[in-house]
Amino acid sequence: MTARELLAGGLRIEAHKQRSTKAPIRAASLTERYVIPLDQHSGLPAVPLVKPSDRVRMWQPIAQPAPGISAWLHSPVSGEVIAIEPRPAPHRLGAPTLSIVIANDGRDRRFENAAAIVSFEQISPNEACEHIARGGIVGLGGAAFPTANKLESSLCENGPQLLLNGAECEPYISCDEVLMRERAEDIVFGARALLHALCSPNCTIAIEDDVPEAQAALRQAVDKAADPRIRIKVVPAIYPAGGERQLIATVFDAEVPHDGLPADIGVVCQNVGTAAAIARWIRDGQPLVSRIVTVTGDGVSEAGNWETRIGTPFSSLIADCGGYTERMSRLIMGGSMMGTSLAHDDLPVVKATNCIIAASALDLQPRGLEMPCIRCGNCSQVCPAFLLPQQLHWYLQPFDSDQLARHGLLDCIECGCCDYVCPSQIPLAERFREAKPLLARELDAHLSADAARARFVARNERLARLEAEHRAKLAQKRRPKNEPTS
Amino acid sequence: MITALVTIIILAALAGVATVATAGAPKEISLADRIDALLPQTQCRRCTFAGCRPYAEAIAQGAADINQCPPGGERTAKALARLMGVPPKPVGKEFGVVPDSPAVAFIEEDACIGCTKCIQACPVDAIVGASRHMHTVIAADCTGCELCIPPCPVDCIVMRPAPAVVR
Amino acid sequence: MSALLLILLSAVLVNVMALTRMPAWRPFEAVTGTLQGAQGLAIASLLAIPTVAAIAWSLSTWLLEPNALGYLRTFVFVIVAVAVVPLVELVLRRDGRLQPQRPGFTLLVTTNSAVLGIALMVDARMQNIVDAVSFSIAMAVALGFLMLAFAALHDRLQHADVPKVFRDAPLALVSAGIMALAFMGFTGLIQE
Amino acid sequence: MTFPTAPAPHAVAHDSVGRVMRIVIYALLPTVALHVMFFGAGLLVQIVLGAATALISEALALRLRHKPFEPFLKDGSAIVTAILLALCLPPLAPWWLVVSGTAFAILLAKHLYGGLGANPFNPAMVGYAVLLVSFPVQLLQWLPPAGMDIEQAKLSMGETIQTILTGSLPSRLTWDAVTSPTPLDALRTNLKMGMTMAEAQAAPIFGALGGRGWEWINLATLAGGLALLQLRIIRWHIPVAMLGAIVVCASLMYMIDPGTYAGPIFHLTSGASLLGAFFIATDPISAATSDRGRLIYGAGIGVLTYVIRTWGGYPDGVAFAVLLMNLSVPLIDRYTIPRIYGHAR
Repeated sequence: MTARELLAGGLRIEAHKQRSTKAPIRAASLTERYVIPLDQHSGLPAVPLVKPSDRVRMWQPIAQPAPGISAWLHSPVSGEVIAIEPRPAPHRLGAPTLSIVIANDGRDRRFENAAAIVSFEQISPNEACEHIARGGIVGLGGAAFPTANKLESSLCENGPQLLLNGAECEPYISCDEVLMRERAEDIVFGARALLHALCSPNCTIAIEDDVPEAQAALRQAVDKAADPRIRIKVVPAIYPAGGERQLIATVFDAEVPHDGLPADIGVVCQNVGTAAAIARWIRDGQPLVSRIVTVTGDGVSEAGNWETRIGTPFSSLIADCGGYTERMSRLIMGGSMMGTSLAHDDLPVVKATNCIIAASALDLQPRGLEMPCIRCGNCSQVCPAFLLPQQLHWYLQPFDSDQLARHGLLDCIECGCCDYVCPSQIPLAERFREAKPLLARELDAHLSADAARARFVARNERLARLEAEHRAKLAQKRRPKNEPTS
Repeated sequence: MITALVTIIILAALAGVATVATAGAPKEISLADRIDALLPQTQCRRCTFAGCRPYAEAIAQGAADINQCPPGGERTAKALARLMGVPPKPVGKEFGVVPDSPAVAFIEEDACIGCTKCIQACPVDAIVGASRHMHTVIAADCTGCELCIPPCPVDCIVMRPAPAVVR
Repeated sequence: MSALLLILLSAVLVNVMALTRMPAWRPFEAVTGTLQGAQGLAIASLLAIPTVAAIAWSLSTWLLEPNALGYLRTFVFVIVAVAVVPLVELVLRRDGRLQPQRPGFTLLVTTNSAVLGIALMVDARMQNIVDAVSFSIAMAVALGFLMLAFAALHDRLQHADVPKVFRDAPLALVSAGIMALAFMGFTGLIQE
Repeated sequence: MTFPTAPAPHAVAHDSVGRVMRIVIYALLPTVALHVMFFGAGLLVQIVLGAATALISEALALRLRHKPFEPFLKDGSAIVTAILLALCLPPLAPWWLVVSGTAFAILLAKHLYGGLGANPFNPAMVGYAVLLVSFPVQLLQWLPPAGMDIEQAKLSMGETIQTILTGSLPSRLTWDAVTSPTPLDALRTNLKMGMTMAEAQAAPIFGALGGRGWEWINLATLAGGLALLQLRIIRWHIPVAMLGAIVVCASLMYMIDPGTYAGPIFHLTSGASLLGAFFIATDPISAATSDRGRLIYGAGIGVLTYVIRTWGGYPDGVAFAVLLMNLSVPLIDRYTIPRIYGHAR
């Protein structure tokens, strides 16, 4: 481990992954209805291609990307579109968002997509990007950023270095670990497709040092592919080592500029799950209609990883896990550090659903009473962005935008490490999450005030000039009348 | 005695020279400038002055109070109080209500008759359009001053929430 | 000598207090209440105090004393200060960041008894020009540092949950008291 | 079925201000124990008086400021202040010293500034400095260490309490017979009388490292401090910087003139060097907050401590040095903001 890695901030926290990784990946049972939110990826919502009462087949495109950043959506089952209406969605914290609702006919009749299966070496990199877009592929690490958009924005002259993120640092989540164990070949296939699409010289697969089985499986797959461009890099299992910017710092010893993208330093980062999904699309013609979801926590009888079709209700997955235990207290989508807490389970699995934690009081002990900050600095020791959360917290009350900007509030990645170690039990991440838009708005208000002042001054000057010209003209018009008399 | 007088006169002359020599130096940033920098530049005239700059000059001269700016709200009033060294106070009700969230003007284009009255009213040139052609508000440039609303003969201008900050 | 140092340090403290914290000075808060303002003032003092002290010492030693005009000392020093301060301002204005931001800056530096007080002390205590200059530079550095430290402390306390009646001036006086206490540690530091 | 919701992160480590303060108190126990061994039970009485005063003052301040009692009385920070102050006072100091000092520390240095977490000055050191400046005579009346074949008047527990509460010794004893200067004080006095360093350190109160008894107490403090480091209650920057600065200053002067200046080991093991480095300067509330800032802050305390000790009018300078650097903390913090990820180096 280099000194750099040691200094990178972050936490070693209990991973809670053993329970869900005991069993292999199982297929989640099918249900009657699938709800596909149109805005389940970053960017703009997709535009539906179907209307209610249309018959759809499995893997058929049902929505196309809006112009700009957006993604295709496909039907996970065959059946009938019964509604296109707002439905509660987990990525909107349970608020309704426009969704396509499909009734499953249980027959899984496939949509014949002749163009689906291609040999990626035969097509140009640009065509490969477009092809990946048509598979509805989005980042499966949690942010669900459309992969094709990311690839397009990352293209550079010599091709960016590809980084496949298998560092699943958040507690409880194990979907990538089991994926690497069981489907390492898919990942390597996807990696080669991505290398081709990006004209990339090499690919680094980052994997944490606490998952030996996954490492072994991945090594075997890489050796089998015998592709010299692909290498494996073991990174320390530190939360949040799997954050995109943190992983790049660990692997390449380079930092992404605070106002830039990884592409600015010639790196493009993709989740291993995304690579596997690309493999399934290119090799098997299966678009992104299912993903592996970890269901775990003390609140379910049996934990595990489930190959789940997008749109499956949480409640159905919970039933597959044997239902809730009586200790069940809270439902979380994502990990325990950055996941979102949900009020009920009548929500569909979306492309970003990597984990469902049915948590009992044992998993999540209630926070203690909040005390004043004692400036102990534990938070600044663990902050992966090298911020001083204790100072940011000090300058939040009352809100001091100058100091907050100086101390880099907008660089906070909301990972929650500071919360985790705070002896005063201050909900720092939440405070920062709330304050960031305020600060951004205020900085923006300064800029627009300056612009408004400039336009106001310009307008006044123009009006004054017009007035002066008008007067001059009037004076000229009068002069002929006056001249004879003088 | 005479030496003393001469000394003083020489010194006084030196001081005078120094003062005169430095008189041509650039002026300090004026108080009005500093006040103006704190104002939101909405140019809405709710403070009863013809824009933010005139209001700033009025405060600098003591002709206006610090609590006359509804768009700036409590924050601006506080900042002004701090700058002027007076106790802070809430924005006066007579100057209007402090808005909860920023708003921009929007022209309902079906109704617009292209009279250009709103263009003339806009203090920051945020409305574009030609005579007898439909007008449009540039949302990014609109300060939400509402000065364009009264002149409109067909009442086609409404205030809408400002678009979110894109970063 | 130790007594002198104590006097000097307490003089510095009293000066800083009077300058930055008394309610009467609230209109000047833009100058001293923020660190940026304090920076300008600290640098102004750093330039003005040694200059004034050196000129004052020279005038006193070589002009006033030989002519038995010691009684004019204070008066002459005031004039020197009045003459030097605009020059200092001129130098400061070259750098936009340090530009004095409020009217009254000139007045503030001129009437700042630190300038005059240090000049008088230098004149009374120092035997040669090197001593005089180095002593006044040390005093100016201490004064400048204290101004900065107090401005930063003031900024920090803005965010503390200070009981209402103690906000600003009363608390500043308490801080000044504690600082005077800390400076007592230097008692006897220089023995003659 | 609905579940309660909460913002992320959903699980945090179990820690509290109370736990941190409790560990600090435990880490002080070896120091207190050895102190009692060498100087009698006076310290225990002082701690009890101080802790009671601290809690009463804290409660009073909380009441006046309309804050809840329970969390702040239980957090232990007032007790830590009281123990640190009591450790600085002579074991037989009259009760009103510790009571007024602690009350001053809690009410003025802590609660006027906004209570826990907001005080820019270390409360214990404010209390101590006030006492030292106001009552220098009483604060220099230390006792000789026990069990070191130095003549010593034994006081029973009852007599100790009586002395502290009444301010006068049992009639069989006089102050001159009971008290003895601290090693730092003795060294200063001896040197002033024109003795060389060797002569000055020949007195029976000087031991192998520093003062007799004191060297053991300081080693216990070191052990407690190392335990705090190990438990990550404090970090290395301030102690290392402060002790490093003392060692550098002391070595430098010792090399220049070993006849006039005491060596680095003596400086480390005498006075409040170690207590200051591990327990006082590391008070995070009044210390600088970034790593670089803490190095500057610690080094500043070290240098000032040495300067005041060696050339100043008071035998030890830790309290003054800490207060002087406390004043500089906001400024240090301002200029030592670490580089943020993704910003230019």
